Amino acid sequence: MNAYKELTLQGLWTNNPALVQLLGLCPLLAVTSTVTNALGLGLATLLVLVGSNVTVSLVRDWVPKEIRIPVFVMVIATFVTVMQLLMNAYVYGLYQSLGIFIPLIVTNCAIIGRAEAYASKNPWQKSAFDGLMMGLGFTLVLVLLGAIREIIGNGTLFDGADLLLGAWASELRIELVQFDYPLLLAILPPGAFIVMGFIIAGKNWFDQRQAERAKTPEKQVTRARVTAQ
Amino acid sequence: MSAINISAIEAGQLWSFHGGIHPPERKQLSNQTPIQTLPLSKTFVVPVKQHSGNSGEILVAVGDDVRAGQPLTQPGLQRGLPVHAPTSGTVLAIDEQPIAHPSGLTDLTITLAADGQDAWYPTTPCPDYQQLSRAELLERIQAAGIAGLGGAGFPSAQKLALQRPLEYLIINGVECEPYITADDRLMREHAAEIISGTEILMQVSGCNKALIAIEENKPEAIAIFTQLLSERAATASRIALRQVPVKYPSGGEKQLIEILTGRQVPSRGLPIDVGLLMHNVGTAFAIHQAIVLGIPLIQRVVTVTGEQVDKPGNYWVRLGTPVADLLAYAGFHETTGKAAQRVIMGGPMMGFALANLQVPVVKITNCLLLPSTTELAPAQQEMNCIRCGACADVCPAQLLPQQLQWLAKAKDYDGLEQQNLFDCIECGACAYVCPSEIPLVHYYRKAKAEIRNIAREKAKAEIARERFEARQERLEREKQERLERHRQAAEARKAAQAEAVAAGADNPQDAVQAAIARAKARKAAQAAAAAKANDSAEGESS
Amino acid sequence: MTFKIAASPHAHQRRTTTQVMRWVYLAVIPGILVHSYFFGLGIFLQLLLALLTAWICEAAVMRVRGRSVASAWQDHTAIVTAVLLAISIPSLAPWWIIVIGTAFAILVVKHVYGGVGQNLFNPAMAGYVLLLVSFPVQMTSWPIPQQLAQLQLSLADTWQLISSGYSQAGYSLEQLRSGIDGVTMATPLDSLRTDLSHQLTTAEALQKPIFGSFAGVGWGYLNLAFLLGGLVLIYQRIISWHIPAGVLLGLTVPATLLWLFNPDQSISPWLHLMSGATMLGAFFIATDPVTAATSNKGRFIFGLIIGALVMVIRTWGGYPDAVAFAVLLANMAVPVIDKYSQPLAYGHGGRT
Amino acid sequence: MSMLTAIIVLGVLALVFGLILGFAAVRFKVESDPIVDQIDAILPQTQCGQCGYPGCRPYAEAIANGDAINKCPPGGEATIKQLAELMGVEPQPLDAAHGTEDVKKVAVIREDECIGCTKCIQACPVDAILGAAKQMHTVIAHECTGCDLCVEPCPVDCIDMVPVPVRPENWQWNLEQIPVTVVESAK
Amino acid sequence: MIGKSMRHNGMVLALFAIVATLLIVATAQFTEEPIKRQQEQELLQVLNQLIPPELHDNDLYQSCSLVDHAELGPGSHRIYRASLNQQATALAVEVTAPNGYSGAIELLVAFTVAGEVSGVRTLRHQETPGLGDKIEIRKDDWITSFNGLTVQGADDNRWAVTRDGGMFDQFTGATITPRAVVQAVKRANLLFQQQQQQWFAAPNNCAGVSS
Repeated sequence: MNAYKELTLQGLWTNNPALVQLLGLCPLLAVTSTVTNALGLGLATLLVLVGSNVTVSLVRDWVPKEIRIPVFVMVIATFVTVMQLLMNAYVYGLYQSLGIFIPLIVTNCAIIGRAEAYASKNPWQKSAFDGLMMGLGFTLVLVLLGAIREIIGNGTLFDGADLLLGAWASELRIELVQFDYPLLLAILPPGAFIVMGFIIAGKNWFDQRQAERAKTPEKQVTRARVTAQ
Repeated sequence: MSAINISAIEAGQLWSFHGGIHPPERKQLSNQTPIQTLPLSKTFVVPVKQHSGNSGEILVAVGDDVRAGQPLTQPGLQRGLPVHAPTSGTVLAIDEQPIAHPSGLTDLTITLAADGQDAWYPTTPCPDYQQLSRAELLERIQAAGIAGLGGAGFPSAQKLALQRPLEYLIINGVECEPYITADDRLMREHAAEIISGTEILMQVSGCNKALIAIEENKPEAIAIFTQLLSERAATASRIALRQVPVKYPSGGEKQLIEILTGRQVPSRGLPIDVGLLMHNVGTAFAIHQAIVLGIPLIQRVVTVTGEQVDKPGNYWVRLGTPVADLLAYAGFHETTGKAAQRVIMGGPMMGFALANLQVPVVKITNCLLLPSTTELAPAQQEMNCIRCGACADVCPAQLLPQQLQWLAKAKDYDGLEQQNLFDCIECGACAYVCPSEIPLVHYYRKAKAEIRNIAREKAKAEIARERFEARQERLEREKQERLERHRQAAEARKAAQAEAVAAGADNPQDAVQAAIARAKARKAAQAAAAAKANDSAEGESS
Repeated sequence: MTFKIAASPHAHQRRTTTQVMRWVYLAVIPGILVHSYFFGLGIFLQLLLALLTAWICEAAVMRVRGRSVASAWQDHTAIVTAVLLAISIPSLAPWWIIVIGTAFAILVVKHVYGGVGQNLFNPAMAGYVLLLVSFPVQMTSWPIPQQLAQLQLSLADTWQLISSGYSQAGYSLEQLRSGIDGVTMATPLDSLRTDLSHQLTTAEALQKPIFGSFAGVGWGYLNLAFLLGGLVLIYQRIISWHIPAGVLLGLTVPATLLWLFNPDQSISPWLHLMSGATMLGAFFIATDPVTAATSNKGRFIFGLIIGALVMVIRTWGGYPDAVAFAVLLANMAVPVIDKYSQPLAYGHGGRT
Repeated sequence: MSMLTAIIVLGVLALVFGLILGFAAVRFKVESDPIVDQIDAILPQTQCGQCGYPGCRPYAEAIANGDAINKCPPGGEATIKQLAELMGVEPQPLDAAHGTEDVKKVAVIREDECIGCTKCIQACPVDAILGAAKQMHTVIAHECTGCDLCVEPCPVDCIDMVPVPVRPENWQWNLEQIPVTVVESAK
Repeated sequence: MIGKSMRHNGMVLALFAIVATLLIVATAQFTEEPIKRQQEQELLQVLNQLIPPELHDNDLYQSCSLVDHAELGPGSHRIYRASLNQQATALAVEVTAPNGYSGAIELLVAFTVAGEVSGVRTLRHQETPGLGDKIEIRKDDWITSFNGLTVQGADDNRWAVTRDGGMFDQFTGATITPRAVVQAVKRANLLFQQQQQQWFAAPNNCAGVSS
């Protein structure tokens, strides 16, 4: 079970694909103008990630080293295309607002990164869990970024949630602040960069403080004798 | 080599170099009076190494009596430059003393107690030096302990020993650094000797053209040289005078070469790579003294200046004289108030502050500057670089000082080398103009020292690795050899046994087998006894 | 007596960063005066707000970073940022505009990167762009020149407007921006751009009263005033001529070509030079040493890029004036410019 | 129909690329991995064993196989930084369990106390100690890496580790460290 | 060696490609219908906002025709006719306003047979967020100010923004965007008044032409 705990920690925090590996920034920054969009893309990425990780892990023994990258890309591309078609068919509104960024999931380095770094070396259960946690980590950052940008730039939360979750979700919309003049920058792409920068800075600051607080573990290392006594 | 611009050089054309600054010259302070001779001190501290390169081997022992001009060291195995006794007296000590170095560290010195007689060691004058061979001349220059008196202190004979085609010998009388007038006074008072020294240098280097460069702010020196050269037609055809516009650092070797010839010395190259050789006027004078009069380098002109001295001027100072004695004679009065006094050896741009006044005057000491805080205000607090680029505008090496500064702070040594840190001549122009008062040169020096150290460490690590691997190999070999020996010994033993058995002796192998059988029997008996004892014990307890 | 150990050189030219910065903000004074003559007293209130915000932000950051507050104020760089931002925004903009802009410039653009000398982007212009992108309405509501306005504003009126949005008499900014003919006025560049997109020719567009006789009422003289200040800076060797020359050339040459080619649909080079923030940008903003290229050649290229970008954005872009965007874009190009304009060091083959 | 085309086209394309890759994999194979040599070149070669490996080369091999890069106290921060760059990982602080970065030192034998046991000679990884049984030993200072492996075996504790002296040649331009002489007023 | 490696890699890769393509093809087939329905519904939703259900009983989506008029902008434009009991009642037309602040604005404008505007919606635009994007119904109801109005001839001066002396508010700070929209709607209305007969009579020919 320890391995799963470690995977959770890795995906959500220490090796978070968005905050630490800085992978998949293009969709990350482009679609996070609202929580709804962020959540939509996050979930789509998560599904693709889990699917591709499991598939890659299952086929890893049959894929020769030389062609593993093309195979991984093909697996991911298939999942994304299927996902795109399904979204187009059943969550049309969200499909429209996420637009071009769904096909771009194919090029989200986080996914092929996990396939190569983890799934191709580990059994499918662990790979699935790794995909889940990495995807969750990615989604959480997306949602956080989306929330901050939406609040600053629009004064709302869950604006347009009905597009993702159906008509009932329009109830979710919260008008937090009524701005006369919202800070438009926040929902424009440069705002995404700036807010993302602050989130990363915050994480690093937190980690550093934790590291300072943590006592260095006492560890005994036996020094090797280089030479005969 | 560019023969194309020879005619332009001949025509007296001057070029210019990038950047440069015009700090207040303040030469009037010390160039008004003739050079005075400093009275002999009671003790002299002669550092064994006063030049760049290796030190020589010490020839004297504590208690020895020496005379003025007597060599205290000889080149020896390390091909060092000799130093000579500045006056007659007794060797008091040979030990580590603070030396004139920015670090304030100590180095090996020979301390002399002067006897006041100033008796001279026999000299070998040679007025008709034309008869001497090149090798002999070089030998004499070396033996006289002459190192470049302009500042770097590179042994002159070594510089002259390089044999390459030469177009010009340049005699550097620019003395561009503010305050310093040692060369100025020397040129005014000893022009003939300098010209004589120049001729010797031309003979040694096999160069038949020389340029004497003097900055335009020394009209008296220029007048004297013009006159002397015009009086001697034979000389004038070979030696030309060039007046150099006032700009700091036009006296820098590379900068002066660009001014006079329009050529640039290749990076990490030498002037000789572009057919040029440069010596300072002081060196020319010293060579004249050494060859014609046979006097080794035991004294030099030192400018003592600044508002904190009563008698600013130039002094003939014996090498090894403690700075304190010179300052006392020149009337140094300390600053009052809290502000700390700076005693600068060298000029305001490139000199270094002394931590201790007991350090001796050495071959490269051209100036002692004692500024008041009003004339040279101490550095203010360093502020952040605002990338204004003023430093790049004045850098005579056309480097990007601010870039170097960022890299030096970031300890990016590869980046520093890419930005040609080692082309920096440490002239200080960048730090002079820096509005944020960043001690730029200091950063470069630190970085340079660090890079050199890293290179040294790297070389050392490489040697250590080789030694380690050699040792591993040796151990492995020894192990193999040992095994081999054991094997051979065992075989020999076997053979011997076989022989013995064959000869009818007991087979030792049988004896061993018998011993083992005995031991086994004993063990079995013991085990049986123990089992019995156990049984009985159990019986009792139940 | 003790000896002071210091690194060479021991001599120093006495021109400090503080003095450099002081020259910069002294040289904008003519511009500020002309500005107040045409657009009223609002500029002084904006300056005041900007300076206060800048000082408070600097002090706060320095306290947080555990550095001396005095040292941050001492170098006067924050003053320059505040002044440049204050004269860039419409002078009757609400108070929170300048406060947000200055705070962003100081806190995020300057100090997040590490403070003086470390920032990648020109703080004043980054602040300006933040404001322009976020509050386009306020940032494009330039007051009309007083000479064309129906109502003249007292200082008290101005203060009321900036602090609450209404003058003492209860007029809103929008109402006050109506000209003599009752039509709200845009800046000359904005007006021209609108009209051009409206299928008017340049000549027709220039008939509007805002243009007056000289490159737009107020704006022409404002640019002349900044030009004057800029020339003083060059004369004082605070800035080198390379960047302003680059900007003006980079703007004028393509603008002239376009104008010769298509005079009816383009802005004349003269109007380009004498309107908007051209001179302010060329002499005061682009020349910010921290964010400009380093070598003289690099500076000239940097200027050319800004000038050309200004022209391109003004002609085809989404915003009528473009100096801020052009400067920020060129800031991003600085490392590349520096890399390729690095002078050949002595002894590296320049002369042999 | 179009679907069949898609399947065929993609299948054939994949087949062709697979063939190319299969060819390239054999044809352009890179043989040895010189990474160990590169790592070894960065390590300070003190051969001190503080990393837990018998010598720098074994540690270099361990790093190449994924061991942590922060186990070398003599190299200190600079070495970690270089290793991080070479290995493409984040630099980490020195693992204190292996020791701390210290000034460069050199071993010196107090010669009058030396009994000539040769134990230190056997311990020295770079053969920097000269001597023979029952004869006095001495350290070749400029070959000594300062690893202090010789200190412990010495039965009479006559080996000192002294910091490498600062000479004007290797001085680091730290003006703050210069002791300033206070001169009493001459008057 | 090479032959074996090539054969193996080629086969595996091809196998994967075929399986992947099969999967995609299957999904595409499966989702084809729903996707079409979604797109239809999307447009219908807008159309129904513009043409109230009580005004029509026909399938607006099917009753579509392509027309070419310079006034509507370059290229073909779709018109959707509404009828109640076979009686033409209203019509929606796609209009391009080419002179927005940042490029063209795509509008859908509906008119009743009486010639008055029954509604306008923005389909696509790139106007400045926070400024020009108030033409979206989601952001502002400015777009509804057209409802019920009619252009009285080409020189109807009321059809302009207030800045130009017309009756439509420009929203603060931006004039170009509303001006472009007002002009486009005006042009469309004039064209509708003139083309009404032909447009209602035009055949349904949108099918197969993707938008």
